[in-house]
Amino acid sequence: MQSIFLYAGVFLACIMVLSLYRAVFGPTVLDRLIGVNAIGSKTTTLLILIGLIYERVDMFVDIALAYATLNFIAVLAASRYFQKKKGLYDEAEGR
Amino acid sequence: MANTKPDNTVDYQAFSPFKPFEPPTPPEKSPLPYVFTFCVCMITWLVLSGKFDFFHIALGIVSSAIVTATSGDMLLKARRIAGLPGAWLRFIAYVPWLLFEIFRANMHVMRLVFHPRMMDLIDPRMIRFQTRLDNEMARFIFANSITLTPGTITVYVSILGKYTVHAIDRASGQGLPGEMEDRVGAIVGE
Amino acid sequence: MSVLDIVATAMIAMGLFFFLGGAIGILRFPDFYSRLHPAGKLDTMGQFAAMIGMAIYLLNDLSLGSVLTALKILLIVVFVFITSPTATHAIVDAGVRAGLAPWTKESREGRR
Amino acid sequence: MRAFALITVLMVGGLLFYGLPDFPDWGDPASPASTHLSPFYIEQGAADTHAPNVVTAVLAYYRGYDTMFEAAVIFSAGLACFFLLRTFRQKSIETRLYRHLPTGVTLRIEEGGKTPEGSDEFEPIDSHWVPYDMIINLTCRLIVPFVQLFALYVIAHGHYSPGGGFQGGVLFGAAIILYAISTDLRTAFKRLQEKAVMLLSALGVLIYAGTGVVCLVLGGNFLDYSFLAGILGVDAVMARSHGILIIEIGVGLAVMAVMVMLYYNLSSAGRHDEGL
Repeated sequence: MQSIFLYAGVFLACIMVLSLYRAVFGPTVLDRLIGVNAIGSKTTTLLILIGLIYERVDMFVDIALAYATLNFIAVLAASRYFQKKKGLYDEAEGR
Repeated sequence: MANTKPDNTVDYQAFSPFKPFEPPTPPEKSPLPYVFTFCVCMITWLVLSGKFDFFHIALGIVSSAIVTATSGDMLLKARRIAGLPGAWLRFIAYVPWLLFEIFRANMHVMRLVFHPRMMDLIDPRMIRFQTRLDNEMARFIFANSITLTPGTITVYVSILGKYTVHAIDRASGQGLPGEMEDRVGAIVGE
Repeated sequence: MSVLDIVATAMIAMGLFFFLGGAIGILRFPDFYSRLHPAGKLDTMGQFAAMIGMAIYLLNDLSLGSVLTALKILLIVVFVFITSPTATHAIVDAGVRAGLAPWTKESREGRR
Repeated sequence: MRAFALITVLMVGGLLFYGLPDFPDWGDPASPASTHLSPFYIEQGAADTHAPNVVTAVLAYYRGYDTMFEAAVIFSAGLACFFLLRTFRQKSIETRLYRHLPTGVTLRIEEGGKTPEGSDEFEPIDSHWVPYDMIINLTCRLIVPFVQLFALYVIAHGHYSPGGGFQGGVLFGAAIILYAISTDLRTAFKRLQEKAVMLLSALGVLIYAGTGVVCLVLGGNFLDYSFLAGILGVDAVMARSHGILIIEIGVGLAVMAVMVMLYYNLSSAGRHDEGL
């Protein structure tokens, strides 16, 4: 069972690299935000997988919950920031 | 070529910038929201903590009291409490149906993602419709349900209940508001 | 392997499959609005399936601690189901207010 | 002047690099820290402080001085942000929006017009308005209490799980920031005023240092919590455990207040009139 979790974790990490492409090369700021959000949701799962591998799930669950919370707040704050400070409008006009 | 022009323009008039006007009401003196918040916090604390000795339960009581004091009026307003247990039961009955719909939606999106001619299959469009739901909570559940189910994302909900929805293809947006609105309406008893 | 192990493995595999779909979807789809569909839905479903699988695996040894940990994982799932649509909605709202034009079939056919 | 600064930086950097080879290798098992210090922490930590999580024992008990000055550094970062950004002069805005509360009429006041400042009947509206969003608003109302409770749980269970004052403080501050994002800055001020934030951040550091001073007065060393046993009415080991909890609370308060202070000042450029 441990090896299954290990392979699942490695697979998840590979998928996160795929999402990283959108976060780095996304044409607009919001595309990067989507990439970051996708990486965050995968990390939450990965943290619990790591907990299962080390057989200390009770510790890693707390970290995963805190990570999910902060990920949500970060995405919300970033989207609000770009709404208000108009960082997006130049990009939108350029397209 | 589609025979009708897809409605992709954005109606900026529908986006109201301001909070809906609420005439100042006298603050409700009812202690019920605070009691409710305290109980919910205490249950959550017991699940989180997992230690049932006196010291940790005392810490939990202090923490729940702090949360109740700082944000006890956030979870719900006093006048809503009357129909609460029934609404919760109906909501729990609604969840399995929603989960099944989410599963179907995911299968649909998965088919699009892995389809080699994906670009021909998708046909994004903006859909607008007026809901008949009156309750803010019902509108909230409805909006989140739309976001979670078949190829649709709620873009905006205006104060008057006008929904703007982005649909990934023609089939996805056709069922709206439809059955889901009826089921959400049944939760709040409309 | 017990029955619970097999169920848990199947659930985790399903979750990883959905995650893979989400990752490929946000690479393949043409514009920002349509990319949100795989990002918002498939990732939520992937998290749901994988976490339920892990919670089922924890129930192998039925003690108070493992049941509470499984409950905490369920708490994360509920949290994700509330916040994920909201995050998706916040991003799409920012895009609409910034005036990003949605990609349509006509815009592609007009370009040809 | 810039050349002088560059020369200074280069010289200090060169000195540091010159001293680098004398340190033991990274992760060297034969270094003094690995042969003497770490085994002591690992063997004695749980017995001394009744904290299964050895990181907490090291951070809050054995190396309490370091952590105290970390909290002080965070406090001074908040102070620096306050002194650099906070301005009490009103910016001249061309047009302002006010809402007359009894009727709901929105007034638009052009530049130079008389503003109903200080009246209870008028509520200012952001000129770069915060878009009202029902979904975000309701979600935040639903989850803010739980995020706060989770933050308090993280602070209180620093002995058993990864966590403690810093992490819990960040989560509690994030909950308040979430509330400020979902409504607007003025509504957040109604719940947590600027003065309260300043007071709490100082109070957090004061709780930490004050615990040390109380130990000193009771005849022990600075931050030696076992001398709190007389006050708390428990034995020495449990007194250390409770002492760790007390300073975690202090650190949590300081971090929470500084997070909120940074958000208030940065999001409104120090004017505290309208934020994200």
